Amino acid sequence: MALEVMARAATPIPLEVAFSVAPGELLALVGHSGSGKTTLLRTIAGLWTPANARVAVDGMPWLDTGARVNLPSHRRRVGLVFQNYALFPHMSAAQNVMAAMDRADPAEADRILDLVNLHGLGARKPAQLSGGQQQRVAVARALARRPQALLLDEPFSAVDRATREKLYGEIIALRAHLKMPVVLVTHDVNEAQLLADRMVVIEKGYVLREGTTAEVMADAVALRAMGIREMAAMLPATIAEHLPDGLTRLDAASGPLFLPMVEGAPGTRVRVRIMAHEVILSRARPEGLSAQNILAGTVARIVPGGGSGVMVHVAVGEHGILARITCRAADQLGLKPGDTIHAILKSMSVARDHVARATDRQQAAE
Amino acid sequence: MALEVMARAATPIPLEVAFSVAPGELLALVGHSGSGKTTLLRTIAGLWTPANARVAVDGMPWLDTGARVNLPSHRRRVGLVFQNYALFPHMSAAQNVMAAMDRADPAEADRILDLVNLHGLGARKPAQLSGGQQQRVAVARALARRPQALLLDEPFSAVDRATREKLYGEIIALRAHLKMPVVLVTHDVNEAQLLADRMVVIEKGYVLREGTTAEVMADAVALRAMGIREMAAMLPATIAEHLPDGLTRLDAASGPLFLPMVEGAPGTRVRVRIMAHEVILSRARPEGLSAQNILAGTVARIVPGGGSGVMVHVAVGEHGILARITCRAADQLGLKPGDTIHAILKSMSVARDHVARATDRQQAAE
Amino acid sequence: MDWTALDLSLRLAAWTVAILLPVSVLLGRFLAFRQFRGKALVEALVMLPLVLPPTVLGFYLLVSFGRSSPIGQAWSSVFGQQLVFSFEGLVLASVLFNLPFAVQPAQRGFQAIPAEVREAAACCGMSPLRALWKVDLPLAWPGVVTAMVLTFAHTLGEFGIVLMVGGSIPGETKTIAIAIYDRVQAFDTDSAAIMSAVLVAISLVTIAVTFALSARVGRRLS
Amino acid sequence: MDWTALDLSLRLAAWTVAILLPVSVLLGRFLAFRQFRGKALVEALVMLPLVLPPTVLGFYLLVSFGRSSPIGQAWSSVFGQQLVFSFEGLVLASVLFNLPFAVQPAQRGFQAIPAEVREAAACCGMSPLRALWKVDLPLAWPGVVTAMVLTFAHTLGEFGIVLMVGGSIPGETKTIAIAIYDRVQAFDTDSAAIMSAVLVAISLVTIAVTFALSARVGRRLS
Amino acid sequence: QQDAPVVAAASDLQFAVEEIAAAFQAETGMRVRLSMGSTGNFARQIREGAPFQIFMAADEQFVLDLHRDGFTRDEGDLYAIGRLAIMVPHGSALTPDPELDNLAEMLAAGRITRFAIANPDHAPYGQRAREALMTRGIWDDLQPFMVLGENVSQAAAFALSGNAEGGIIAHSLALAPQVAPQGTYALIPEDWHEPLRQRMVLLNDAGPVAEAFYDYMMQPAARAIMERYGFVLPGE
Ligand SMILES: Nc1ncnc2c1ncn2[C@@H]1O[C@H](COP(=O)(O)OP(=O)(O)OP(=O)(O)O)[C@@H](O)[C@H]1O
Ligand SMILES: Nc1ncnc2c1ncn2[C@@H]1O[C@H](COP(=O)(O)OP(=O)(O)OP(=O)(O)O)[C@@H](O)[C@H]1O
Ligand code: MOO
Ligand SMILES: [Mg+2]
Ligand SMILES: [Mg+2]
Repeated sequence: MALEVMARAATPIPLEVAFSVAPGELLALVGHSGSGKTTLLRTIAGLWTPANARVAVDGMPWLDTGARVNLPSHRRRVGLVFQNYALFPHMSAAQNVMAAMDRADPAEADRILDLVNLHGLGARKPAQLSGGQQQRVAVARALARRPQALLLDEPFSAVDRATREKLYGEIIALRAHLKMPVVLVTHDVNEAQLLADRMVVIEKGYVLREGTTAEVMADAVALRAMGIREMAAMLPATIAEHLPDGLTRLDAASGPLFLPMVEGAPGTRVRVRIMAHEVILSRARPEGLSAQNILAGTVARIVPGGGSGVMVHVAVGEHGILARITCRAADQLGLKPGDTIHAILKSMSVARDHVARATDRQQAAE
Repeated sequence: MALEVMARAATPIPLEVAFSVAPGELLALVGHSGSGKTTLLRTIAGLWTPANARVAVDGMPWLDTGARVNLPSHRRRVGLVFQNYALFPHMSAAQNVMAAMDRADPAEADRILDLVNLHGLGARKPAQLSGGQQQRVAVARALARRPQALLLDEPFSAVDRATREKLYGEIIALRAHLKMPVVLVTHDVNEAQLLADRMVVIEKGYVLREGTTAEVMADAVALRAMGIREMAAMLPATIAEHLPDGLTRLDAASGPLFLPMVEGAPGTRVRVRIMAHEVILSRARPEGLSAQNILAGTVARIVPGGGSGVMVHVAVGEHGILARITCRAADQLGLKPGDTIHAILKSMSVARDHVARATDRQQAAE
Repeated sequence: MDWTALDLSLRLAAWTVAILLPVSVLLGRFLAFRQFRGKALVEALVMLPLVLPPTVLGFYLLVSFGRSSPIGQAWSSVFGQQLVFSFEGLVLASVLFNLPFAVQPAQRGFQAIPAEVREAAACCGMSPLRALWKVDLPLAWPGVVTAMVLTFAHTLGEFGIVLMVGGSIPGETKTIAIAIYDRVQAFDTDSAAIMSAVLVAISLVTIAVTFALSARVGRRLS
Repeated sequence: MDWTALDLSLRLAAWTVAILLPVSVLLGRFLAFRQFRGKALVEALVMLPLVLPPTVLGFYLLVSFGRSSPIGQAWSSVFGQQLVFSFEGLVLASVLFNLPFAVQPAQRGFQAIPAEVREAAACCGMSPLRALWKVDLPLAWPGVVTAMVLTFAHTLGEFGIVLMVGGSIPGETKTIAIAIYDRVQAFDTDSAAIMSAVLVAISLVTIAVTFALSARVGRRLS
Repeated sequence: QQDAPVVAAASDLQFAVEEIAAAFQAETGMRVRLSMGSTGNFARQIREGAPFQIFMAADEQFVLDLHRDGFTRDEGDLYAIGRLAIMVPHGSALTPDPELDNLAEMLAAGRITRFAIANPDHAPYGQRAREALMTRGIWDDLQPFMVLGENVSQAAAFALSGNAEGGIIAHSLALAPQVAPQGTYALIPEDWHEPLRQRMVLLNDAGPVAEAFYDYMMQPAARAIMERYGFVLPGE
């Protein structure tokens, strides 16, 4: 069920995009407001047909302007969360969800509504729900379709953080389970980095950068285009044990990591998002600090960033950590590739929503 | 032009809220999805009348169910950004903006559209704009009203980060300039903390916590309610000089701070948001670290947080910094109130959107 | 009270509504959503009966459906009876005459549905027919009901065509509107008053029930 | 060709539309947006003329507007002329008769406006009148145009009332619909055909122009 | 009941023919259905195939034309000669007199606002009324105040509605029990207009019941009724 997308058009905006998403893979589509993200999702869903485009799922073309193939939307098995929800105003939340099922199943609808934290609100009409509640009904409806491709247009923008974190978990579980390609449009970099396997950055309709999340998030040009200062690396790890003082010990390739309570049984594989700007480097192994995680590694590369900082790629075991430090600090430490270095990371600087269960795909890739 | 709000009702949700916002003050209204934030804004705007409520601006009651005063919406001078924009579909962006003016002024409309980064899109109808562009038209329309109270319901949720940062600046400039009370509903804590003077946390219609931003953001219960792990302190400072290596030196009460390029002329007063989880504590002044900012202070309080961490309040000069460290680290360092301590802060860990120009009100309060 | 005439009028109105209901839904939706070459022409054609006074329509019908006309002859060779001066002829005329009253409000009803809601229906996998039934129809329902009520009332009151092509034959073409006219001419004011009152009562009840039922159907459809 | 009758019909239709346009807008909007006790009653009253066949209405008018009736006497003492057998009487009857045709589609048009858009208008400081002009009317415009076109056409074609209370007075109550009927009865088929053709042509042009103008007005209003 | 033949009768027969049909049913047990209207309209509809079996016209010319064009069985029979009457409602400013003197005076005095006749374009009673008024010399002056009924029965309704000073109608209507109490009338001289020679005819597909009713019209019982309604009968 891989999803392949190619679109080329002159209106409504000049568009020149191609990417593909493997089954079970989540691709984040990011870019400035007005860069064409929604237009692309609409193209995939069959709500918009660019002059020159091809959309195929599992090799089966849904749209091929060259071959004059153009399946109508209802024949494409997509779950689309509209940016402005587009709920059916005359149906209750549960009916909205059932509307997307091949056979209406109230129990299943309730289950999906529970999934998005809307327990007990199934009987309400959209007009009786808050903005965030409506948005979650839209997500539930898209899931209920059991789609071959899930298209999410800023699906959590109106949802509070606590609920959002829960939904991240559900999305991860679902795509691992259902093996469908997912395209996520978001302005939230943490969201993108945490959930996405790969990212496409578009700018005024053109692909500015495409690659794995790690690659893109380490690319200063792409980040600047996203208006982002913080880069981060994803470190794969395995839950080792839950300690009595509330910390969890993770085993990473580079050694143990102590983080505040990470949910999951020992043995569970996770990905930890380590923000480059939160990593402190030290030549000597520092003593007497409150920071619990000191990872020894070697300087792999030093990349000048925009402005006052440089990005230091530190090889830790077979993985990489990014450290964003000031030019001044790099000078003071006299860093050069090959140097032994210590990366200092606070336990508390890894927020709960920076740790996510890894999908099979991600495990395989690592 | 202070805004006073009191609302008590049983439907659509049990509501029991009272707060006031001074002229030029920005109050952030935060809480879970469905907690009643939009309902409150609608009450202020006159779109909803709870059983028992009072809304007054500058002592002039707009709504007083006891005294049977209830000005219709169009007689209340509010600028409201609707959660779902509610643009006039038959009007162009510029016409939408002009619709809120007492006298239509195309030049002024263009100016406001420029303000929200919509230069050149004035002639487009809403249907021809992307989601984020529509949202910015809604913001422009609310501003064009020259309101006595500005009510923003998640006004930046669909906007990318770069644009959002620009808009923060505009909002800050405007409210300093126009001296109107602003109520901002947001799920983005950084946004709230950066822009707000005070915060009200509501939970199922009740006020869970009210106070200055610093107070609320240091309150673990309130933060948990918001689904937030990261606490932060706001440190006031003044821009001292821009250094050739791209750093800016700020003078804080505790001494100099080196941050990546902060915009503003020397002498400009700013607030720096220092995330508690990013601060490392050390007994001895550490050497050979890449971190540029080492602030000496004394431990003021140690507050057990939820789970595996404690919050250390560090008095630095006359202000406070928060450091969230693991219990384990606190034990290892043997911290107790009165101890001398060094707070280590990376330059690069303060993102650009964590520094904001301070308003007069904030300066006065400090 | 001329029950035969009342019965005839109600049957005529019921048939007209029954025939025009699907027409208004399908044609109204088609015109509301589809763009195609010559759409303006189709719309103008649908509107055409609107600009015809009933006497004109009656006249044209008389001429073109009459015994000596090709249409009239074709009809009578197939159905063994003539079109003019028969109930079937009245139904046909009435359907033609009410076409714009049935299609216009329905079309507006469909047009008022936000494009995104219809797109959402397609993305939920609803075929056009299913979307019509589950989404378009419930949302356009007020417009469709308006269309049907206008048609019903308009048919009950229709007078010009019936007078011209009906021939006032009791039980076949003498509708209640004609009967009331007759009674007034016969100086039978009391009968006219009773008939008017009964008609008004029945029509009011019918429309009230229609609105109530339509509200229920609207709920059930959703 | 009976130009006097045509002119009369067009004047009658124009007056009816002119009077019902503001009524349909104000009443339609009122019924669409306001909730109040007895609203159902008002709606039923507005619908009432819809359930009256024109002959019934004509009969009631003959009885209640007649010279000896209180209304008729009041009218003639104020205006110095009688209501029955006069142009003013036809206009009055026509306005009454078309009330539901004018109000219903307009009301549906207003109802289709999303509540939030109207709330936004109020929050933009628009008084109800300004909101009507700048927001409600442009958005409800298709419904209002439908209302007016239905009314116009319905009036042009009106036959029953005119026949009952008109008296076929040239220039006052002999409308084109009546004139065509007269010609047909007088076996003057050619005249009837010419009149019908002219009427159809004029009405088509009128409606086409209305649609075109309304599109332009809709644009200008916005 | 759907099989009962339809009789299309001129509206001056409104009351007379109803009574005759009732008597016919009482005597023979057979029923006819009556359709009352204007002679012109019926003639038009017969040409388009209206399923009438008997046509009772107010003016024989319509019948003769139909016969010429092959729509009828034969020429039919003259069954009555109609008379015109001026009738005014109670309380009217007008007094009826045979020579229409009062009408002329009131007209000159400007006290006539409305005066009803049947439409002279196609209703025989309207045509004759016009002739009579022309003979009296007041047609042109009366023109602006004229209201026209679609048929003579409607003209009577207009005349007596209280909204007109009066009108010229059929004598048969003025005599009808439903009409007579509403006003007073006077017969207009026979020689002021062409005679209203009323002819009836069986149409091509007339059945036995229609034939029976046609015959019944010629019988004394029916003739007596006609006479009572002020018709002059042929051969008398
Ligand atoms: N008409 C209604 N009938 C019943 N409940 C309603 C109605 N309107 C709103 N509610 C409920 O009132 C609560 C408050 O809604 P409100 O829109 O104020 O929430 P909110 O805080 O703005 O949420 P969000 O962050 O999701 O926008 C919600 O739980 C909602 O379901
Ligand atoms: N009908 C139209 N006519 C002209 N331009 C249009 C039309 N529809 C969309 N656009 C433009 O196309 C561009 C891409 O729109 P799109 O909705 O895909 O942006 P987006 O990336 O989803 O933005 P956002 O993050 O704000 O939702 C925008 O600049 C928009 O203004
Ligand atoms: O044919 Mo009539 O009886 O003169 O109206
Ligand atoms: Mg978008
Ligand atoms: Mg809300």
